[in-house]
Amino acid sequence: MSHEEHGHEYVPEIATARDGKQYEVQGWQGDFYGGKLGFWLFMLTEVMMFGAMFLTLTYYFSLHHDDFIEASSEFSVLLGGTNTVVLLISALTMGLGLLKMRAGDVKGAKLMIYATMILALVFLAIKGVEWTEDYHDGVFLGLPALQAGNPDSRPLGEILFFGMYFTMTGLHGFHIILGIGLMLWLLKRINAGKVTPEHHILHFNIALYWDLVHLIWVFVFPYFYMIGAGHGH
Amino acid sequence: MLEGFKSQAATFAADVDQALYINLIFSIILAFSVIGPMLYFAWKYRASNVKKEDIENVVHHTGLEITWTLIPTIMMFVLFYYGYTSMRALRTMPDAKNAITINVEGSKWKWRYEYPANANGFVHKVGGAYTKPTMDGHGNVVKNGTMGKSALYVPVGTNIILDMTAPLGDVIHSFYIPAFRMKEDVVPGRITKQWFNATKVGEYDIECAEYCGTDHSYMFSRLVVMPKDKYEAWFNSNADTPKGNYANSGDAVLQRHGCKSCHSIDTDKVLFGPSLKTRRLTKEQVLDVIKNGQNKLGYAMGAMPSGLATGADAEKIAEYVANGMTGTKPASFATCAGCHGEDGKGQYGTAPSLVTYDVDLLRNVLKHGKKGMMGTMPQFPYVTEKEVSAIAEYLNK
Amino acid sequence: MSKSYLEAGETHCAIGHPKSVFWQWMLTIDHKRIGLMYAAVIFTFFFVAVFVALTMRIELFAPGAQILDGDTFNQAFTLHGVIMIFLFIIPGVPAVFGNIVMPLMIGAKDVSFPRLNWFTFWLYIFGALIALSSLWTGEGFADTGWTFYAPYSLNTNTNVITTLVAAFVLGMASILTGLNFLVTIHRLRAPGMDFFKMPLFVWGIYATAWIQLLATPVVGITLVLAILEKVFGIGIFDPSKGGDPVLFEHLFWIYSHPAVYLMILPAFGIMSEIIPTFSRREVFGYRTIALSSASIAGIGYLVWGHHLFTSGMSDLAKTIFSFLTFFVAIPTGIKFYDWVATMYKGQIHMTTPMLWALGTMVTFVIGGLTGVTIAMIGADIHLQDTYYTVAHFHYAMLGGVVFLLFAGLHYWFPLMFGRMYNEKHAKRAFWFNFIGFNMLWFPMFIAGYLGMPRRYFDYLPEFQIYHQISFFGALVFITGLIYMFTVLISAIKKGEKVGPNHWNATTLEWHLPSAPPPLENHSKVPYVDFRPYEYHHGDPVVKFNYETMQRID
Amino acid sequence: MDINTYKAQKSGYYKILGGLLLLTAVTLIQPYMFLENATFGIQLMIGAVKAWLIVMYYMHLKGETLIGWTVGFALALVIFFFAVVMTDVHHFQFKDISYISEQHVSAGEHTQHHEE
Ligand code: HEA
Ligand code: HEA
Ligand code: HEC
Ligand code: CUA
Ligand SMILES: [Cu+2]
Repeated sequence: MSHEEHGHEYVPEIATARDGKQYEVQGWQGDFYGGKLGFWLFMLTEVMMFGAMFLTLTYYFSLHHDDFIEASSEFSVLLGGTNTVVLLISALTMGLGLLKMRAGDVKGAKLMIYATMILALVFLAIKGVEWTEDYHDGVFLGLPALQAGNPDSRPLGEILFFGMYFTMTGLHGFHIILGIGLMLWLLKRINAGKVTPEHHILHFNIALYWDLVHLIWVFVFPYFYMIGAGHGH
Repeated sequence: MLEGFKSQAATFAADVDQALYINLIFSIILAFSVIGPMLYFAWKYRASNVKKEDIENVVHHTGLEITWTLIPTIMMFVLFYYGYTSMRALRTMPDAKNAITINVEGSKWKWRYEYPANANGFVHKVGGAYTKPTMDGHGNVVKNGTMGKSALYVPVGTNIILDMTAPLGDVIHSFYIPAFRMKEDVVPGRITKQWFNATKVGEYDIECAEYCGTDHSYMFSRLVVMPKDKYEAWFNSNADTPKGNYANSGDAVLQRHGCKSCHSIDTDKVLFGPSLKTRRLTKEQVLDVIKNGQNKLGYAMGAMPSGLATGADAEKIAEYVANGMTGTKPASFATCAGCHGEDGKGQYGTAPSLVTYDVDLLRNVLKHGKKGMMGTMPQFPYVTEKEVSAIAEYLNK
Repeated sequence: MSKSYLEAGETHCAIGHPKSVFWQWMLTIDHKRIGLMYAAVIFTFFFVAVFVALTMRIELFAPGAQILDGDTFNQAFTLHGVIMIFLFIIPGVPAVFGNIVMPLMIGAKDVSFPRLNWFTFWLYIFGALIALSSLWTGEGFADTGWTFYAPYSLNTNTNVITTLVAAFVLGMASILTGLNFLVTIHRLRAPGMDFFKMPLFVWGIYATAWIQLLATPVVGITLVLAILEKVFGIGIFDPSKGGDPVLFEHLFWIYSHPAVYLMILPAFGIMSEIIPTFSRREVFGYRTIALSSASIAGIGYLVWGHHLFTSGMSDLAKTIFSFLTFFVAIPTGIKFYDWVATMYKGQIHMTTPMLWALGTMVTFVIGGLTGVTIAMIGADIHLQDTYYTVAHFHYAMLGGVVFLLFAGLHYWFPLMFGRMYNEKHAKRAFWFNFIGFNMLWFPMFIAGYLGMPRRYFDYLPEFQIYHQISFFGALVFITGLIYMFTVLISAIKKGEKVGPNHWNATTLEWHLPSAPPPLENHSKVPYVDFRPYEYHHGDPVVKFNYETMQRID
Repeated sequence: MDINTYKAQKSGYYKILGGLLLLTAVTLIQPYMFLENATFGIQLMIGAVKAWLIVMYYMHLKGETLIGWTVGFALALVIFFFAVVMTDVHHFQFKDISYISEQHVSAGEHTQHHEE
């Protein structure tokens, strides 16, 4: 698609005040701050969404306190902790990538994006191991242990806990997968010369997105893995 | 007007009406403070009446602006005050010692009441479903419905506390007595409370005000306020209720528990649940059970194993069973006969009848509920043994 | 003279630039065309829901079942509510006029993210299709009411999941619209136009966009949790599994209360445009109107609990919520008094849009004041879930939002199409609508006060008279609606041609080089150093040379 | 961006990483080492500090007035929702007395009750 054909190109416009003073008109193309603001607003919607889920979780925690502690103590702090560190480092690589892009080092930036993607995959792999284990232990959405009213079922509070666990980590995992997709797209745009040190809003926003994904984990992790740590098991 | 609405028959009804009355006056004043000047200006400054030079750009008038912020604000506080005090009147529970506490249960689509034990240790339980009027094809009522078979009996001038709930597995309802201006939701697994003190002997309607499905519109009941001595006499007798005194006939029992709101008894029509006219299983149901087994009814045998018959055999059995065991019995039925008996009528306690509703089957279904191809049948754990047999007998008539 | 945005080829497309006119519309990213497409789709849905409403009114004509049985009636009011709320009124004003006029009013060439705008439109269509698909698949349309209360929605066999998914997708579309408008308003205002030089409609859209952005995700995730609950049975809202149905009510109303202000604020914006224009003078109390929009949006977040007065919530919470609810009425009142004061010493031209606006003043005041009645806790304990509430919200939504939407339609019609409708007929249609509407809904206040619960398909004979008056009101109203749309639709092709500023208005959308406007709006972006409604002796103060957008006054 | 700012920012990133790793370590050992009875509160407090670091430095919120206000507003709303809904939970009474229908008994029923 070429922009020139149908006048899509941004032609800087000037408005003139009555006394002849000139002011630059902001167009929608190439509006870096606009792109950034838009993306922050999008992130606020995520905050509200996870906020509501944490609210639900806290509500049930206060209703089924002991069941929650009990269920939480079954998780492996080791695997969860590793994942926390993996995400932490990936946030760093992502940030460094952006710094490099802004400093003009496109190649270095790409390298950092690759590194981030690998860390994201590691995260998913560990998550996968955990979920598989859960599945083999019979604790998984749809399995009898997580359905009330049959001989194998867990106490109601634990069902809620695990239900929320799979919902929230599932949603978080979905964001990670989405993030990998976004990074692939970003690489494609960099290779096509559409994202450059001068015009890097896409890179900037994806970096923000990645920090958000990390941010969510910062709360998901202690809520599910740590509240029951140190209680038996 | 709704039965008893006008009489403001509870202590706090007047408070609520007073709040509404003050609100009405304020609303009229406020509405006219907007609409009045609007109409006046629209007429006074109509285009044909105003020369361009006379137009004035008044954009600010501190005094006026403060007035129309402050006066409504004060009025708001007044309204809040009355809303609040009438709420306090409605919601401040009297001391349980000076009150009669009655348990209320709302379930699809009936109200049931349970009284404390009387002097003889007898516990009154009243309640059941409302019957719809029967109508001919043109919507004319042929036979009136009944309401009040399920009635809440209370003495006049006494504090009554209602402890309300709904069975787990049911949905939210709302217990509403318009004549008393009171309502509160009835939430499964929770207890919510209301109280009232009726000031006038009489009968008042009770409605369900929270949407609860098919027969939400028919979840009526009746409040009967009696003179104290009459109430005492009723309460201390062991007879059932003056109005809701059900015969223990199967029909009445079905009526009382609201079975008919889901099941049709005299036609084959599938309403919410399957028809209970005998010939109880459809071919699809039988096939499903043969294929997947079933363990929902709590028989001593435990689960019925799956895959006992397959393919054409299964088809034939299904056909045979669904036809109520008529026609030629397929040879493969032998597999079934071991548990369900040669005639398919089941063996007491072991496996259910495939043709009729025997006591055993009913008891199991009512106790455990049933989740099947069509949906979930709720439990009715409080149905007594006597009632179960009555139903079975009735269904097999 | 430049070409109008309606002409073939005069558009930007999301992908490439197809030759076919049809694809030019499907792929268009021009905010005006997208707005028009929204209008077409939204009004189609409006008529579907209206038709469903009519069947409900027929059913309610007399006690007993007339044409619907209980279950069908339950599906009918759910369908009516879901379409009216999620498909019609929530996108309503923002999607149609927010898109068409808001960028024109601030002198922008388009919204900040035109491609996102295009995507949002199709996301909306996608959500609408999912909603409609549930009519024919599975066990039939949901029968939960538009509120989806648990545990009913979890237990019923009807197609609730599809409806929830649809509501979720439509919510996403709404969020993205809000986001787009927020950035547009922050970034693309013409130079010189600070926040207090924006037209009041833009303020309305701005406040609404914040609600769309911050409240919608809450209901979105609630619906997702309900879906997961239905699929996996993990018990999040199911009391028989340790969950809590009242939590659902909280989360639902945390969104759905602010949603009612999401509907009304841009509609109030339309009112604030029409009143000064046809009073030919500056608006009274510009700042208070602007700030009251913001404060209604803000306070609106804090009052959801007034829908839970009888849910078993604690008395303390009831008291707090009731108290806070009253504070919404005050800024709303300020707006109304400002509008009335704007008419003082003006020169009032009783055109069709003005007639609609003044009619709405009457109906919305009734809707709002009855809202105040049910904000009083004691009164609401009696009136909750009765027809009083139903009448309240129809007065607020139909007599407020929809009437103002119609007002806007009549106001911006010459702008959108460059033609005028027949005012004599349009005014007559207004009277049919206005009288029919009041006859339809006023009796319901009385029925509700006397104890007629809502969502009843059959009722006690005592209420028959009210339902019958209401039915005849509905018939008058139908006549009015059909009349109105006939007048407008025939004017699109046959109306008399008019110039760019048919109403002698002051705001920027009326200073375009042509009517209908060209593709990229103003030929040049003006420098804005004037207030939006500057009139002097009944004439706009600010005049432009439409070629250079230089002021010539 | 010139090379000096680049370097400065880079070392800033590493510093924050260090801080975050340290906090993570505290998170991991806390339940076994100290204040075992207040695990939940402590964990969330650490989470909040980490979140603050990430938002301020990795996401460069520092110095953003407009965006900062919007974020603050959203958070304030979430907190209000929490405050109201959470205070409402403990108000409810659960069914514990004999009712007309007997209780539906299913696995784990006890969790319904131990709160009373
Ligand atoms: C456009 C939609 C809209 C609008 C704007 C409003 C506006 C208001 N609403 Fe309404 N409402 C709904 C749509 C709307 N509502 C819907 C859809 C429902 C039901 C949902 C369902 O259950 O299905 C509902 C239900 C509803 C309830 C719950 C009823 C119940 O279920 O029991 C309550 C209770 O407080 C309420 C209150 C209010 C108040 C106080 C306002 C205020 O904002 C009104 C403010 C306006 C005025 C007061 C009038 C003008 C002002 C003056 C003339 C100034 C002077 C006056 C004073 C200072 C009083 N509304
Ligand atoms: C924007 C919102 C909106 C609007 C505009 C309306 C408009 C109308 N509604 Fe509304 N209504 C709701 C939103 C809305 N409604 C909601 C949210 C509910 C709650 C749902 C729930 O409980 O879950 C509700 C519930 C509701 C009920 C209560 C159901 C109950 O509780 O039992 C009723 C009952 O009469 C009703 C009727 C009407 C009527 C008669 C109109 C009328 O004003 C419409 C009038 C128009 C006509 C009658 C015209 C018919 C025209 C044609 C057929 C035209 C033919 C077409 C062409 C020529 C193109 N509605
Ligand atoms: C809420 C609706 C509802 C009510 C009320 C209800 N049922 Fe049912 N019932 C059902 C449904 C649905 C099924 C079908 C379950 C299935 O698909 O197997 C069913 C199944 C049954 C069955 C088993 C039918 C069979 O062929 O296996 C019996 C027996 C029965 N109900 C009796 C009763 C009696 C007696 C009552 C009243 C005390 C009653 N039901 C009340 C919904 C209901
Ligand atoms: Cu029970 Cu409505
Ligand atoms: Cu509300």
